[in-house]
Amino acid sequence: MAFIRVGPEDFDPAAEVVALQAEAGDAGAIATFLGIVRRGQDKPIEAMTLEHYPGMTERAIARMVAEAESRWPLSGCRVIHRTGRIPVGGRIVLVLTASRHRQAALEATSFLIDWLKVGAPFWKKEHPEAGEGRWVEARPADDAAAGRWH
Amino acid sequence: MAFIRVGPEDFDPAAEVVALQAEAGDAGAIATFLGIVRRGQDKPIEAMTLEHYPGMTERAIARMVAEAESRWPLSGCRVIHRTGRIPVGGRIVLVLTASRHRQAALEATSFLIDWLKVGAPFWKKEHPEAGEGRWVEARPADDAAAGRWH
Amino acid sequence: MKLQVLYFAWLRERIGLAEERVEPPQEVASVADLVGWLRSRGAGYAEALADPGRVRCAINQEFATLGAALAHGDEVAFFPPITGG
Amino acid sequence: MKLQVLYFAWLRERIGLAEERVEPPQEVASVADLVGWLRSRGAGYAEALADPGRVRCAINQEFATLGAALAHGDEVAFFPPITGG
Repeated sequence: MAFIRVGPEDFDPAAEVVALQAEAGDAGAIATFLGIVRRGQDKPIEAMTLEHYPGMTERAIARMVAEAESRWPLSGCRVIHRTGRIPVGGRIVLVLTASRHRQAALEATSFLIDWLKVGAPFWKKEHPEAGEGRWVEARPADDAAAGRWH
Repeated sequence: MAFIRVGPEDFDPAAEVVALQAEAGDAGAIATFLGIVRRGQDKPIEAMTLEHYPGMTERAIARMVAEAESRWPLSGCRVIHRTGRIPVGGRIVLVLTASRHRQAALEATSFLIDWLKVGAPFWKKEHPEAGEGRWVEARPADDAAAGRWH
Repeated sequence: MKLQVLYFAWLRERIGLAEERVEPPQEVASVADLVGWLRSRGAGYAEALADPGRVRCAINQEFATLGAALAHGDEVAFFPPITGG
Repeated sequence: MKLQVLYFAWLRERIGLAEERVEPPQEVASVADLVGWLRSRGAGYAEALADPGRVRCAINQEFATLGAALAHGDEVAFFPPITGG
């Protein structure tokens, strides 16, 4: 039922909401999370590159979505994650869930983005306005956030 | 900082995301909740009418938004709630929050929609496909959901 | 004491009015007093305000309880429990 | 035993390869053995795989631990902790 897409193409959040609504039938609640490349303050960047492990990424996301569907009564779910170079302000990731119940949609969206951060093989490289690109270090806080859902 | 609109006009979720991104500056996370008129199963409806208390509604929402802003580091927030008759599948309410932190955006969105359900003076009347319109009864579950945030 | 009284949703429908200006007798000092006085004004009022458990109130656009005191010029609204969002 | 080995992010950069087909000696039976053998293949490998605490592994696109056993034909991937989303 879920739609999962991983790749370099940008996406249109509005079109995704329309598509989700069409798939979801009589859903009363749609929750979304949109992740965007931040410029940052201390060492401002101009872009970010997202590398991933093709094949494993899609499997990992499909498993997360199946887990979300088993926990909450979702009537639709879409996960889109971009790869490649994305400029500051550009879209990285979009999670949409539809449900009859607003809390199901909101919680499933939280769950999916928390797990995407730690469970799908993506790696971010930041490109500062000046100097070499640098790989982002994993944050223990992300493990903790995903751990909330055990 | 927050944008609040209450009235009969429909809204375009995509345009609202763009506006929020422009206001929010360097936000990395945008969470949204979109509420839609459900047809329902037992006694299907064809539309819903939302009545409100002009003036008090906007004040109540502004106070909720201020509360959300004091609890989470938001860089932007928009709340749009429609009034009047809305057909099945039509948009009722949109909450958008932007933050540097994804959990702040997701939690603030949850908080705002939970409180809107019990704290802003709106009343829903359902119009069944056959028969008279009927006012929706308040659900104790909504009070409980809002109570989570005390 | 003059009051502006507003009714919403099914209270509005049963009373048949969205808004009215009233001047209740001097012994009406609280919301509860006002409810009692309004009930005496007709069948629609009596029916709409029959069950205080189903009626909510705001004074000057702030939620208020049945015990709240009224003052000249107040805007008093009666409505069912909220069902928005 | 033939293995397809993949490297991602800074491991890929330090080793200078995204993917390679290897045939390690017979005593290489686990991921940990493979890491030890790869380290011996050059400075880039030694540097990339120096700190097992910073390296994660998958066998046939499933997360695996250092102790996991390897089999002929496996696809083994090494990468840093995940930073997506």
